[in-house]
Amino acid sequence: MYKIAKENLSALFQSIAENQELYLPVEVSGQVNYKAWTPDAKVSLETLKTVKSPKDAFFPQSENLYTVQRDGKKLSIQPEALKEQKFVVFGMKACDIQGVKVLDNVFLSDPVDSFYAARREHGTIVAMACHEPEESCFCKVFGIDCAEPAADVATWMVDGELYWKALTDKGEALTKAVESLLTEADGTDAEKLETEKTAIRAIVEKLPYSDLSLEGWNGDALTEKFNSPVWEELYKPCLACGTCTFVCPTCQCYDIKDYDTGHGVKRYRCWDSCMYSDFTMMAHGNNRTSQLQRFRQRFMHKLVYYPANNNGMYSCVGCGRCVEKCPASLNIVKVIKAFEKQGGDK
Amino acid sequence: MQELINRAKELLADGTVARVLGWKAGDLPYNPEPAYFETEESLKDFVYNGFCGANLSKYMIEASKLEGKTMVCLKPCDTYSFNQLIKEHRVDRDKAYIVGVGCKGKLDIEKIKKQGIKGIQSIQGAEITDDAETLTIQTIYGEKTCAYKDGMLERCHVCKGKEHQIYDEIIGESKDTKDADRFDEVRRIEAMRPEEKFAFFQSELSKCIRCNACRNVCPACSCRKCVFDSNKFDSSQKANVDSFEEKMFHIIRAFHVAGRCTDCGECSRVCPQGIPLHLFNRKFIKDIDELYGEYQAGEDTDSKGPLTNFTFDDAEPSIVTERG
Amino acid sequence: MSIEAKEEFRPKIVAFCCNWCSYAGADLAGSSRLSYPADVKIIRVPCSCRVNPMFILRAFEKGADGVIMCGCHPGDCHYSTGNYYARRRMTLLFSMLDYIGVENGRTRVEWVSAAEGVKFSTTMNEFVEKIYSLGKNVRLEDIRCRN
Amino acid sequence: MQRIGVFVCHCGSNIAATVDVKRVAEMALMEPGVVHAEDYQYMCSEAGQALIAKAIEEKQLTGLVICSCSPRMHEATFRKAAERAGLNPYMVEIANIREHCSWIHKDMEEATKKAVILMRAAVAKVNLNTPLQPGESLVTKRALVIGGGIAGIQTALDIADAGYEVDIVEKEPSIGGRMSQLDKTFPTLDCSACILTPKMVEAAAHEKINIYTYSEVEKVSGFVGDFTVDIRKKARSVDMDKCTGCGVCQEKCPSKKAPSEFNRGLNNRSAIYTPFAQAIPNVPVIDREHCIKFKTGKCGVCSKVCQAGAIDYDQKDEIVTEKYGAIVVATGFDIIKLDNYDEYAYSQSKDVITSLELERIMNAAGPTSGHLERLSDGKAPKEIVFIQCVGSRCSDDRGKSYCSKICCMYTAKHAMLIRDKYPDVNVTVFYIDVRTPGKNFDEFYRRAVEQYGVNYIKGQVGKVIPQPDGKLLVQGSDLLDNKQILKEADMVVLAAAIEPNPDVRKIATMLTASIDTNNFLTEAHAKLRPVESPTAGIFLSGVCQGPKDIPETVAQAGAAAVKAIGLLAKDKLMTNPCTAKPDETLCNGCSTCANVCPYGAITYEDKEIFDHGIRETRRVAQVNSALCQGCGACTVACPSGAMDLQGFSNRQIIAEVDAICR
Repeated sequence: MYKIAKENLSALFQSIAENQELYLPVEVSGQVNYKAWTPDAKVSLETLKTVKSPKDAFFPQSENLYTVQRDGKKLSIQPEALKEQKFVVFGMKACDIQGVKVLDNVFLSDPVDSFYAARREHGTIVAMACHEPEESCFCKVFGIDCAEPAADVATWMVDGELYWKALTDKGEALTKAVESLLTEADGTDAEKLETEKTAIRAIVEKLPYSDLSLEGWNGDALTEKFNSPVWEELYKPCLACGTCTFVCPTCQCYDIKDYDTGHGVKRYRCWDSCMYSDFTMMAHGNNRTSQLQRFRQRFMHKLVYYPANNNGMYSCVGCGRCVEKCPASLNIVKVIKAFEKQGGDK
Repeated sequence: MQELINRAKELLADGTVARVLGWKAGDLPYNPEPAYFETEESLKDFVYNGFCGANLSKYMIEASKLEGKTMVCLKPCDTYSFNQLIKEHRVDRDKAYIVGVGCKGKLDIEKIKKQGIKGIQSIQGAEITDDAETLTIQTIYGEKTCAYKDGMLERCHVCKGKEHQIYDEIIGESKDTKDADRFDEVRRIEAMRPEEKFAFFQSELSKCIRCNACRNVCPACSCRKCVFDSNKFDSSQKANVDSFEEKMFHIIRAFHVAGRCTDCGECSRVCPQGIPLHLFNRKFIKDIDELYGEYQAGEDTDSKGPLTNFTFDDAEPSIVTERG
Repeated sequence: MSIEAKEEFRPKIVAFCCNWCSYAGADLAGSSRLSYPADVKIIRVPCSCRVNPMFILRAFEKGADGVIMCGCHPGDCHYSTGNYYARRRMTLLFSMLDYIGVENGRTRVEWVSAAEGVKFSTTMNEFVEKIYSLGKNVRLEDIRCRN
Repeated sequence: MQRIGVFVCHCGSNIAATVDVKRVAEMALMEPGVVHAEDYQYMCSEAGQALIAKAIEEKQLTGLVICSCSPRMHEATFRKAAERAGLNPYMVEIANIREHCSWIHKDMEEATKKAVILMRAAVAKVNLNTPLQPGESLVTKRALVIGGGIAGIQTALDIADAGYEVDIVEKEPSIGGRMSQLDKTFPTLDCSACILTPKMVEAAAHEKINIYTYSEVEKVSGFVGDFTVDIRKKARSVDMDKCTGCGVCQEKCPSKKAPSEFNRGLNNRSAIYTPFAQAIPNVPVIDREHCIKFKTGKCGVCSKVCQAGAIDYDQKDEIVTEKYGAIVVATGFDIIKLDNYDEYAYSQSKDVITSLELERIMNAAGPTSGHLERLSDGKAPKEIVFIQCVGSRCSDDRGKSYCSKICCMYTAKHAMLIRDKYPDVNVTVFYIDVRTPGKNFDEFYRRAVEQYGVNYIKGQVGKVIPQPDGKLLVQGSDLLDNKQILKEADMVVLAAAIEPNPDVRKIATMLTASIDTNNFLTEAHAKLRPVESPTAGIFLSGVCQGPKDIPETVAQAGAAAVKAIGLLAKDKLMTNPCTAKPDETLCNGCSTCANVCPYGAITYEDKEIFDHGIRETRRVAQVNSALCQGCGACTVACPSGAMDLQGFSNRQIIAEVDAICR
C-alpha cells in the first residue's frame, strides 16, 4: 500500500495526465461531473456523487459509429476508430464500479460491443472509498461495500492522505508509472485505514435505506410484479423525462440516429430513455403506449428482467442519484417500498 | 395542513370532487411527490410542507380528461400557470376545484445540501404551519441549521405575490417572499461582452444532459408531442454533443414559451445539472415588458399574448443592435 | 479587412424574402443590374411571418455566417398583418442571440418593397460587408457540419 | 424518391453569358433524385416546353426544377406545361438564376457556383414536394348588406341592379341612416331628404332587394361564397302586412315621453312610432320600454284605434336563417360621447349643442320646425360660436387620433346657411386647420368666408363658461394674432368627432373581419384593396372603414358592390392549394394559430383522433382552405409544428436552407 498527501494530488494528476487521459470529478458552473483533467480544472474529490455517473467514460452519452461521405452520387463509408489510447478514471465509488460490471454483462457478452470493449480495455479505474455516505445511498442493499471499493486501484482519503492500493495488473502498471510521487505506507497507516473503514460501515448502517428489503424481486417474480395494480398509482407523478436514466450508472439503452452534415451522414448512437414516448419507436408505432408501461419497464428491467438474465445480479447499484434528481421525487426505493407495503397489507 | 385534509375529505365525501391532487409524504424528509387521493383513507399520506414546490397545474391536463372534478392544490404562483392553460384550452376549468393553498416560500433541497449539509435524517421548520425562520436539520453527522431564506428556491426570492389568480377557495395564508429583482441576473448578463456571454452560456449549457426534465415539467410546454421529438422540423435529436444542439433546444424551447411562460421557475427547480434555465425565459419576459408593455402570462385567461399581438409602431429588430 | 483575408473567407448568407415585396425587390435589383455579392442566396417564402426562428438557427447550425430576412414594409403586408408578427418574433429572437453571445449583426431584418431594387442591393452589400467584418460563425455552428 | 428533371435556361445570353449553363446541368445530375438534366436556349418557348414534356414522358419525371428567370415571371408558364404533360403543376420549382444571379454577377465562375447552389436548393425542395389540388367551393348567389344607411342602400341597389338578390339588415325601424338626419348637404346644399328618399323608395321597391328593419345580425358561420347568417327580427309589435301606415296610433298614443332618437333626444316621441315621416317601411314599432300597455298591462289605445288590426302585443323576436355568397358591412358611424370634454359645458348648458343636433334644429321636421333658436329659452341667437375638432386629431386618449374629415365642410355649410337665412347673426368658427380637399370644397369654404362673412379664427377654445344671464362665455386663443379671445355667445356648436358605430365590434367578431384600434374595419390592402376586408367574401362600404363624406361613401358603396358582384358572378371558387394544414395527431388545440390568422380561416373541432394505437376525442384545429390565403403566420405560431404550409412546408424550407449552407 502507498500513500500520498492531499496537497500533492495535483502533481499526481499532472503526472498521470502526461501519459494518458485522466477523467475525474470536476466542478463546472456549480456542478460536479467526470471531466478530463486540465491544469486549471476544479477537481472535487470530496463530492460523494457526481451528477452523472462516470459511465460516460466507457459508454459516452453520444458517440459516432461511422461517417458516410457523399461525393456527387458516390458514397463512401468511414467507420469511427476504436479507442486506442489508455486512460484513467479516478475516484470512482464502489456503486459506480458495480455499475460498470452491469454494463459489462450487456456490452461484453456476445455480440461484443467493440466500442465499449475498446474503452474497457484501455481504461484503468482508480476507485475511491466513500468517506461520508449520504441518506440517499443504499448500495449495501445490493451487497456493495463502499468502504472497500474493488477496481484496478483502490484508494481511501483519510486525514489528508490518500491511501493507494493496486489490485490488478493495470493497477500495478499505473502505480509503477507514478511511483515516484507515492510513499510506502506503514503499519500505523494500515490501522488508520481499518479505523476509517469501520467508521464508514458504521455510518452505512445508520442510513435510512440500508434496511431496504429486496425480497421477492427476482427473475421468477415476472408475472406477479408485471400485473400488479401497484404500478397504476406509482407512475402517475412521472413526468416522462429522462433524468433518472441519464444520471443512472447502469442504464444502457441507446438510440441510433443519423445526422445530416450536408456532405453526408454521421451515424451516431446516443443514450435513450425508456421513459421517453418515442423509445423504441417503430414504423407501426410504439410497443409501450402509456407512461404506466414505460415506467414499469424501467423498474422491471432493473429488478426483474436483468437479474433473470444475469444470475440474479440486479441492475441497480443503490447510488441514489435518481432519488436525489427525480423532478417528481419518484425513485426505485419508493417502488420497492410500495410493493413491500402492498405485500404487507395482504 | 390538517385544514386542507379536512376540506379534502369533505369534498370527497359530498361528491364535489372525485379525487384530490396534492402531495404525498415521501420516504425522506424532503421528497414529497405529487399524488392523487381518491379515498378519505388515502389522505393519511397527504402532506403539504415547504418541500411541496411542484407546480401541479400541468397534471390537470390529464386530470381534465378524467370523470368528475379534481380538487387541485395550487400555490399562488401555480395559479398563473393554470390560467394560461385555460387560455390555451389545455385544461378544463369545470373539471377543477381549485384550492388555493397558502405559501410562504418553498425550499430547495439542493440549496440546503450545497451548504454542506448531508446525511439528512429529519428537518424541522419546513412545516407550513409555523413561521420558522430557521430549519433545524438532524443528520448522521450531527445537528445543522439553515436559515429558511437560504434554503428557498430561487423563484421564491422573486415571488410574484401572495395573491391566487384563480381559485374556488383559499386555505392557509401566503406570504410575499420577494427580496430580489427577477431581472437582476439578466441585466448582469446583458452587460457582459459578447465573448463573456458566450462563455457563460457555453459553460452552463455544456452541463445539459438532454433529459428533458425542464421541458416535461413546464406547464407551458404542454405540447402533445414536442417538435424536438417529432420529425416535423428534422429536429429530432437526442445527442448531447456539447455544441449547437443544446443551444438550439434551449433557445427554441424558450421561444416557444415566450409570452406564455409565467416564470413559475419549475425548469430551474428540476434541472439535475442546476442550469439556471429561467435566465432564458426571463430574458424574453424582460424584452417583452420593455418593448411591448408589461405582460404577465397567466394573469388572466383571455388577453392576447405578446407574440400573437402587435402594434403598428412596434420596435424594429434593429433595436437589438442599436441599444448595444 | 484586407483583400487577401476576404479571399480566404467566403461567407454563407441566407436571405429569406417574402414573395410579394422583397422577392420582387430582389428581382428588380436583378433587372436593374444592381450587383451585390454572390454570397447571398435567397429563399422565397410567402410572407415574412412564414419564417420560423428554427429556420434561422438551422441555417447557423449548418454553417451559415449571416441570415437576413426581408419583408414588406409594416403596413404593406400582402396578408395585412404578417410582418407585424414577424417583427416581434425576430426582435425577440435576435435579442436572445445577442444575449447568449452571438456577435451582433449576424442577423438582420430589412423591409424592402417591390419597388426598392436599389434598397435591396444596398442592404445586401452592407450586410455582406458586415459579415465579412465579423468573420466565420463559430458560435452557432454544429461542428459536425464542417468539411 | 422523386425522379427529378432539371432544365437550365440560357435565356438567350441573359443567363448563358454569365452562368455556365452546361455546368449547372452537369452538376444537377450529381444531386440525389435528379435523373435528367439539360439546358436550352429559351425554356419558356414552345420548343423549350416541348423538351420538358418529352422528358416528363420519357424519363417518367415526378418533379421539375427549372433554372431560369424569376418564378414571378414564368412559374405559371412552367406549371401549365407540366400539367399538360400529365404532371401535377405543384411539382415544379424554379431556381431563379437570372434576376438573382446572372444579372447581378459579372464573374462567370462565381455566378456559376451560385447558380449551382440555387439549383441544389430547388432540387432539395422538389424532393419534398407533394402533388397539390386546388379545392372548389360553390357560390350562393345572394348578398347581405349590414346597415341601411346611404352606403348600404347604394351597395344593395348596385348589386340588385346586376341581377343578384340582396338583403339589407338595419337595426333601426327604418332605413335611411345618418343621412336622413341631415338637413342640407355640402357643397351643393341639396336637401338631404330630397336626394335620399328616392333611393330609399327605390331600394324598398326593388324586386331583388329584401329589407329587414328593426333587425340585427345574430350569428355568422361559413366562409366566402357560402355564409350562413342568423338574423334576429326584433318584435315590432305591429304586423307589417296589415299596417297601412295611417299614423293614427302614433297620434293617439298617450305615452309621449320617449326621447326621439331621430332628433337626437332634443324632443320626444310617442311609444309607438316611426322615426321620421318618410320612414321606410312606413310601419311603426312599439318601444316596449315606454309603452304603458307593456309596462302596466293597461292601455291598449293603439290597438283600439288601429282600423287594420295590425297591433300585436304578443309578437316575439324571430330568427331568420339565410345563406349568402358575399357580405357587405355598411354599419356607418355615430358621433363620440362628449363626457371627456367637460370644458365645453355640453352637459351644463342646453345651448351647447353638437353639429348633428344643429342639423335637426335647422330641419323643418326637427324639434324647432326649422327655426334657429336657443333650446334653453327659445330665443333667437345673435352670436354663434363653432368649435372644430372636438375629439378629433387628439393626441391624448380623451378623443380620437384621426381627422373626422367631414367637420370642416359641414361647419362651413352651417355657417353659410345661418348667415344666409339670418344675416344678423354673427358666426365665429374656431379651427386648428381648415381641410378642404375635395371637388369644389375649397371654393365652398371661401364663399363662407368671403361672401357670407363668417369669422374664422385659427385657434382652440379652452373653455366655455355658462353665464348667469344665459350667455356663454367662450375663452379661446387666436394663434395668428397671438392673443387670447373672450367672446360672449348665445349658442356654441361642437364639431364632435365621428366614430364607427359601436356595434361594429360585435359584427366584426362574428365575421372574423379585422378591426383597427379605432374600431374601423381594416381593408385587405390600404391602397390596392380598399373595399375588401382581409377576410374573403367580406366587403366594406362607407364610414365603417374610415371617415368619409357622402360622395365618397356612395363611390365606395359602388366599389364594394362591384367586388361583391364579381364574387357572385362566379359559380365556383377555386382555392389556392398552398394553404395551411394541421397534423391533427400533433395539434394541441391551443388556439394560438387562430389568434394570428388574419382571415379567420382556423376553427376548432372536437374530433376523434386515432394515433399510434391511442384513440382520443379532443380539440383540434381545422383550416378552411377557402379562407386561408397561405401566409404561414400560423405555422410559426404553432409550437408543436402541427400546422404546416403546403407548398412551403417546414421540411421544404429547411431542405433549401441545408442545401444553401452545405
